[in-house]
Amino acid sequence: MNRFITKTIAVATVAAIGLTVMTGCGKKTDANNYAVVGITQEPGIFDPHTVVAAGDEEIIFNIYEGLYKFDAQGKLNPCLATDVEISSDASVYTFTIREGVKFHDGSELDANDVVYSLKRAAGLLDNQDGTALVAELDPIESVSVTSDGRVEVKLEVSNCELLSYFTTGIIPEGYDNCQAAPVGTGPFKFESYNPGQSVILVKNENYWQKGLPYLDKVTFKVCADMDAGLTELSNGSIDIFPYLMKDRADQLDPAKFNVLSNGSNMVQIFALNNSVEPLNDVRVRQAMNYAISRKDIISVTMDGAGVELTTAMSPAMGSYYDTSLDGTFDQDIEKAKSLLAEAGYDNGFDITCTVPSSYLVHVNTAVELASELKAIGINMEIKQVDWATWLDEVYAGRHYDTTVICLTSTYAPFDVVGRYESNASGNFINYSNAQVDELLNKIPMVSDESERTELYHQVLALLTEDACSVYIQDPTTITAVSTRLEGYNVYPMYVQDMSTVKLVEN
Amino acid sequence: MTRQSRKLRSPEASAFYIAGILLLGIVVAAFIVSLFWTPYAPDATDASSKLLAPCAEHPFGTDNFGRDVLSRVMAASKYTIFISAAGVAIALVLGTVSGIPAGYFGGFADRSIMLLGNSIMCFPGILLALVAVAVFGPSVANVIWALGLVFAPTFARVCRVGTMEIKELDYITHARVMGVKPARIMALHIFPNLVSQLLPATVIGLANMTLFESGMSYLGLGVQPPDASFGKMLSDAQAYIRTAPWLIVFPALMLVFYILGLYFISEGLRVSLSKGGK
Amino acid sequence: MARHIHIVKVHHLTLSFPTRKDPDPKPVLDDVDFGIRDGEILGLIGNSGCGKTMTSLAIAGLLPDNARITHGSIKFAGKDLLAMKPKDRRAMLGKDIGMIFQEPSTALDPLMTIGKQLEEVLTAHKENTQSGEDRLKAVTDMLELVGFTNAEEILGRYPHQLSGGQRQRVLIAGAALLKPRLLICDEPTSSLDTVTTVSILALLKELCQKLRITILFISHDLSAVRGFCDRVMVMKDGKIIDKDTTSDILSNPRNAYTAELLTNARLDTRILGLEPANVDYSASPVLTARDITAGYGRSLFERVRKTSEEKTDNNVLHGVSLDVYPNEILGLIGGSGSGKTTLIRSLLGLLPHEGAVSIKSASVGAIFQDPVSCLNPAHTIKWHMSEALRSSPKDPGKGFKGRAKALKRIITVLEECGLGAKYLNRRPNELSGGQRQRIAIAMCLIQEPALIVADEPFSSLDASSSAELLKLMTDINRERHTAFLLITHNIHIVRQICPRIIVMDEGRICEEGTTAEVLTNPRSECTAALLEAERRIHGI
Amino acid sequence: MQSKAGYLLGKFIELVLTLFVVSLLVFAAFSIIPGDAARVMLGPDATDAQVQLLRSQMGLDKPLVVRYFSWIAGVFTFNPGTSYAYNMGVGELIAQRLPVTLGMSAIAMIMVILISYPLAVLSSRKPGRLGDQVCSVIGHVLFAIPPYVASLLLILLAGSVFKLMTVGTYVSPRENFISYIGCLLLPSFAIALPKIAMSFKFLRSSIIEQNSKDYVRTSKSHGLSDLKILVRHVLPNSNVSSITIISIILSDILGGSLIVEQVFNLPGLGRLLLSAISRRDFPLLSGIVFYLALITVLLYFISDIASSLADPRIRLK
Repeated sequence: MNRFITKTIAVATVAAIGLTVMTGCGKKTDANNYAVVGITQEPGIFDPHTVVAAGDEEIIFNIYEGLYKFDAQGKLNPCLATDVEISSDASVYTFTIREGVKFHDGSELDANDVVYSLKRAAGLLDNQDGTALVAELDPIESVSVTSDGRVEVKLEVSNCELLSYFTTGIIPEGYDNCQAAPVGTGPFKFESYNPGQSVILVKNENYWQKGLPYLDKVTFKVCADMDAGLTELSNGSIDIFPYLMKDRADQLDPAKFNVLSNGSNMVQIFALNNSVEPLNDVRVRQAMNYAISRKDIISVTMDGAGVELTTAMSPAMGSYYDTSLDGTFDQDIEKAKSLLAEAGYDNGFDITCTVPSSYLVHVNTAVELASELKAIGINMEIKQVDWATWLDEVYAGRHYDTTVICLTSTYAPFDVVGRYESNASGNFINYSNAQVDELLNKIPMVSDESERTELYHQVLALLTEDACSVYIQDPTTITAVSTRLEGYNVYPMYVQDMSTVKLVEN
Repeated sequence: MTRQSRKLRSPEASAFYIAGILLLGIVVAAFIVSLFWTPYAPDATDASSKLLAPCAEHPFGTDNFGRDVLSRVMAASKYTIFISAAGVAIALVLGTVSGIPAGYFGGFADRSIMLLGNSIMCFPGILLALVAVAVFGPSVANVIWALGLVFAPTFARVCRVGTMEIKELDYITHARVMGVKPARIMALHIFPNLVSQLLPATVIGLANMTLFESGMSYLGLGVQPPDASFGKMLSDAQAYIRTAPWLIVFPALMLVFYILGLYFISEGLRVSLSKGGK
Repeated sequence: MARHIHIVKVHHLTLSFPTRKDPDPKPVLDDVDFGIRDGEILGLIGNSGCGKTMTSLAIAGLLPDNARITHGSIKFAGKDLLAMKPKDRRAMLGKDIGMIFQEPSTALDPLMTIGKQLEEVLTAHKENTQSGEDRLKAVTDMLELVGFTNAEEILGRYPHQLSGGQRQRVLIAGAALLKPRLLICDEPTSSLDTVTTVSILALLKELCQKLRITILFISHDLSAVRGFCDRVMVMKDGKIIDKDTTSDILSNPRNAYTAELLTNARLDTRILGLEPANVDYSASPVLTARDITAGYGRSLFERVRKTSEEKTDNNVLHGVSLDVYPNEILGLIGGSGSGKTTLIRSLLGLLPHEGAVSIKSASVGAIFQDPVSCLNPAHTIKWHMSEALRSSPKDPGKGFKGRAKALKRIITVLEECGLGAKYLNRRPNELSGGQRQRIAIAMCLIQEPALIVADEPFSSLDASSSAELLKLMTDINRERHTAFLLITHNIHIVRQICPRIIVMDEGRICEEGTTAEVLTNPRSECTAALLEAERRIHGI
Repeated sequence: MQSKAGYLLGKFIELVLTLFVVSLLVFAAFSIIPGDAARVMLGPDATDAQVQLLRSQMGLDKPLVVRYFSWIAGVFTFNPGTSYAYNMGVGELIAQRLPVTLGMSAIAMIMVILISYPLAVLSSRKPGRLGDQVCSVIGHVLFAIPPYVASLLLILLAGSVFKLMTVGTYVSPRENFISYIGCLLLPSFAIALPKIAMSFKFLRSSIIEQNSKDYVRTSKSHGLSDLKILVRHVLPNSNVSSITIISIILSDILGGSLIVEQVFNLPGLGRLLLSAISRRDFPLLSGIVFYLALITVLLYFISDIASSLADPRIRLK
């Protein structure tokens, strides 16, 4: 289902959007041991296997846990599993299940719960039609409990990269009411959801990690947009507000707020449809890469809070990221012009940029791009569409010239580059390079870490060489946290981990 | 003609006319000049000079893209004037074409047309236009159509009521006795006499349509960026309301000038038509 | 001459409306000086704008805010009104001075019942400490006095539920309720029809005698004061130019203006000697109507309701049959609401009706009552004439030749109607009422109809324009042999130019015959009533 | 009395007919929309089978007429479907937001009446005086300021001059009624401003017009004092003609609140509407649109009834 989009393009709400959501108000408990988190996306889905928008995961990260779990550094740690054994051809994963973990409803976690959850996510339950709810887990052929109480997952094809998808939430066996009454093993229990206003979570007293969490109650309060959130911050009605723009964060009183920033592991891309004239000409694409100033775009759209990108991966991916590609496309108008001339477009051309209207940053980026592209004679008209139309026309239909969007991913590097395979469903830019295809087919088979890293570097280099699109930035996530709280970790992904947050002692 | 022009010159009316034309003149002048020249290209961004307060180079300051606000205000007047004029034209045509026959023939046709018109008017404020644009997608053309449709019943009402009054007058009875065809009676005998009622309605329609259009643009469902419109400029500026108030002040002033100018002129028309009329 | 006590003495009153621009304008009332004797009915006559209403408002203390009395004084029963406080003057109204006005249809608060509005007259005056019951009785008595037989029922009614005559009676009741010494009547009958006018005047006279009320009666119509007022003053441009007993003024006007007012009231003297064509009653009629039954539905275009029950409810006409012969000027008279207008609308095909109408002519012309709305203000005279020509079968066609021919015919017809080519490019608002009616006739003539229907064409015209229009009609009748169906309430006109008349009442023809016969020897009550009202008003 | 019953019946039939046409308009608008609602919900990667399943769950496979009637039935039982985006009953969602929008409209209307009525009465006493003219000019200027611009200016003023930071917070009436009213005051005032001007202008000219009516002269001739004439005759008559304009103003205020909520960041119907628009949440969108129209239709109906009660002439019609 839609999880694929969730994980891969999931909506980068780097910044705030006027239209999507609304504000609300939460109730405060008498005790001080609570935190209110401002969110700008309306949460809608609480089923861990059917979450659609990244905004949903932001909250359920605190409710559900998977066999493995990412930490704030992007490291994958065992969670409900204590370890995993992967067969040499990477076709069988065998997990040892942690003992002494209790669900929010009080029942004990056992292997059957894990089997049920994984089958449900992979669409293997009897009442399912075989379509995976979590598309990335589609390769699972069977899930079973071994004689020694471990859980064995067999895959249809070998895949070394699948472990990071076992972060999907585990729910009690046979439980199917996650939407209305989420039950997981996470540090917080679901209390209530007031659409358009708030989601309230309370402390899971039986959490398996002793001492965690610190807070009794966490309220996720929906704010209309960044400015609304900012106002609420100043009023003290929310304590934590992520996704701030730098200029807004600068307005905050440093005595009341700590401002944390971090790369977001997102890739803002000025996507060029490689099968449309004249964008099918590599020289045109290169020219466009040279024509723009990433620095100016970041300055205008993010007030400077972003990392320039020239390739498909965020530096947050650590060693997988290829630093040698930095600076490949520094602005060079003359070069851009000559490339265009070479391609036969001395006088430029007209193209359309279809952007989702609800994402102000993307719209602003398109505006800035259009202005900069004028310098080399390219007239770019901006067509704003709503999100559904964007998904329909641009992402699925691929009827577009160019677009601006953020690509997000988990820490699995394959998530990032997998879409550039010629037939990948996420390859909405219609990129096709036989060499890249070959490399991408090879990667999951390679179990050696450094060898895989090298292959990833090769893929990134090819993508940059082909100038398959214009990569712009990894926007910085800026989060304001009230000085009455500490221990908040900024994740370079779309989650709010509240388990480590506690009151400042004084 | 002399009588007509004398009629339009009561002192109260001329005060309204002068004020109206002055205010409207500012916006129209900005519009005309913008067709040939703006200080900067209205869409040209300049990251190095963003959010500048009004100064010699940028008399109205610059916005968060470093775009010149004066140039954008000038360019925005173009959309405001164009959309309101085109929308009113559509509403006027739809309104007259439905309102005059409704008033003239009465009966079932009248009741059906008015039922439809009343139903459209039952959607409060800009709701219907918002929904129409939401359904068909935001674009200048859709905004014009939606607003034209929403305003048509107002004009239809004016036409219908006017026609019902006029059709009882002897000259229409006379025309009917002479055997003039209904279509010709409506077009040549009735319509010219509705002009004096339609004129203020048209001017006020322009103003109201601008209110609606700017509201829709403010909500992001009107003129689309990077094109400038007053509503969109104001909604973008809201984020900088404390740090860069000039982003709000100048578009707001121009918008109010335009609407107020139109109101004054319609008020002048109303005063002179009601005084000099019968 | 016996010495009369003056209840009101207006002494050299001068009144003007100064503005910032013109601080010393021409006075609206210029040295007006007269007295009203106790118990008399004094007429004040003049054209509109002559200052007669201002005079009455000055006495009542209801002058507009911007009016200034620059000179003179007004005394009421010896008290100097101008020296009194406005509040005290207001308190005098209703108690000492009563007033009634021209337009009874709007003179009552539409939201309040008659009873409450009349009761207010009593409660407004503090010294009046009657109980609620007494007040009710006083109001009921007064309503009975002004001629309501169902006074108690009237109390609960709203103004819109009464007819014009009834409302005027209610207003008179209100004005007379506290038995004031002076009653000012400002054109109380000019919006009423003749029969009602007669009854209202009779009522006023009765009140004057029964309650000993003095009446100041204001009118523009000199003939209305005949037989009603004891004395008459004639006013022109803010000055009183003539003042004497009624009979003296009427029989012996002492200046040209009074004489003119007098002749204006007497159309009959101007139209003697008009000669309509002779009629051949054996020829087949140019218009035949049989059993016309019609009424108003919700709109003119809707069919008449078919159910027999509703027919009686809505129908205004009941089985009317008539013939108009070639060459004839057929008169159609009747009181208001008798169905005259409905009949001609049916004949002209403007109203759905039952019954047969056959017209032996390619087209029928029509002219209507109101000279203001008879022409389209948006177009020139030339356009009007071309439009008429274009709609007739006689249209010479398009093209240069056709147009030139058309223009020539238009000019010919206009000249025939006493207007020339110079009127071609004028617009209706540049013409007088009489000229407009002529254009309306010209538009008919250019279509060369065998019959022109004329619906009260004179009622809004002054005497001289009426006379000219009548002459034009008879000329057309004589020279073109066009038949006319003339609807009018003016019996003199009928007498002069119609060989035959039809009298209508309550949607039926109640009498039909040669004019001489019908008017000298009426057989039906309605004809007799019409003649009687006419006689009392005009003294014929 | 019979004719009055007939009048009410006629008005009621008109109400039903109008509602029918309104519902048709709303339903049609959301039925002819390009794109498949089920696919929009499921996203581009859904299989045809999934889409088909959801379509039949949502009843989209039924004929239009059947869907219309089931929608209408839902609308009148306050359960017009389930929101795609919130997975909640549309009726429930709207009910949650109603206090903001209705509260704001009510406060704005009260402001309109409290401010414009006395001003109009005072101003019309001596038309043309300086005070009257100043009021009129200010009225014209206020009339020309769109509510959302007024909101921005008020925020600017409140923030920079009065150092108030109430903008953007909302307190629900159940929590603290006083604060609830407090947080709606500024936005209500922004909506009310142009309407105060409109209502002032109308009332003033209506009173002046009534003052020139013949019945006022009659009352004067009956010896009534000016105050009594104003209270007993002029105001009741001008109120009757104001009923319609007040219902129009109320409907405008309702429409205006949709935008102003956005500016002031209040969780009312306007925000819900915009969120529904941006998410193409058609069940929610059609619900909001229809209920807002319903409120307006009922307002007009009530104003018709009120005028018929206040004005005896209408009963005859």
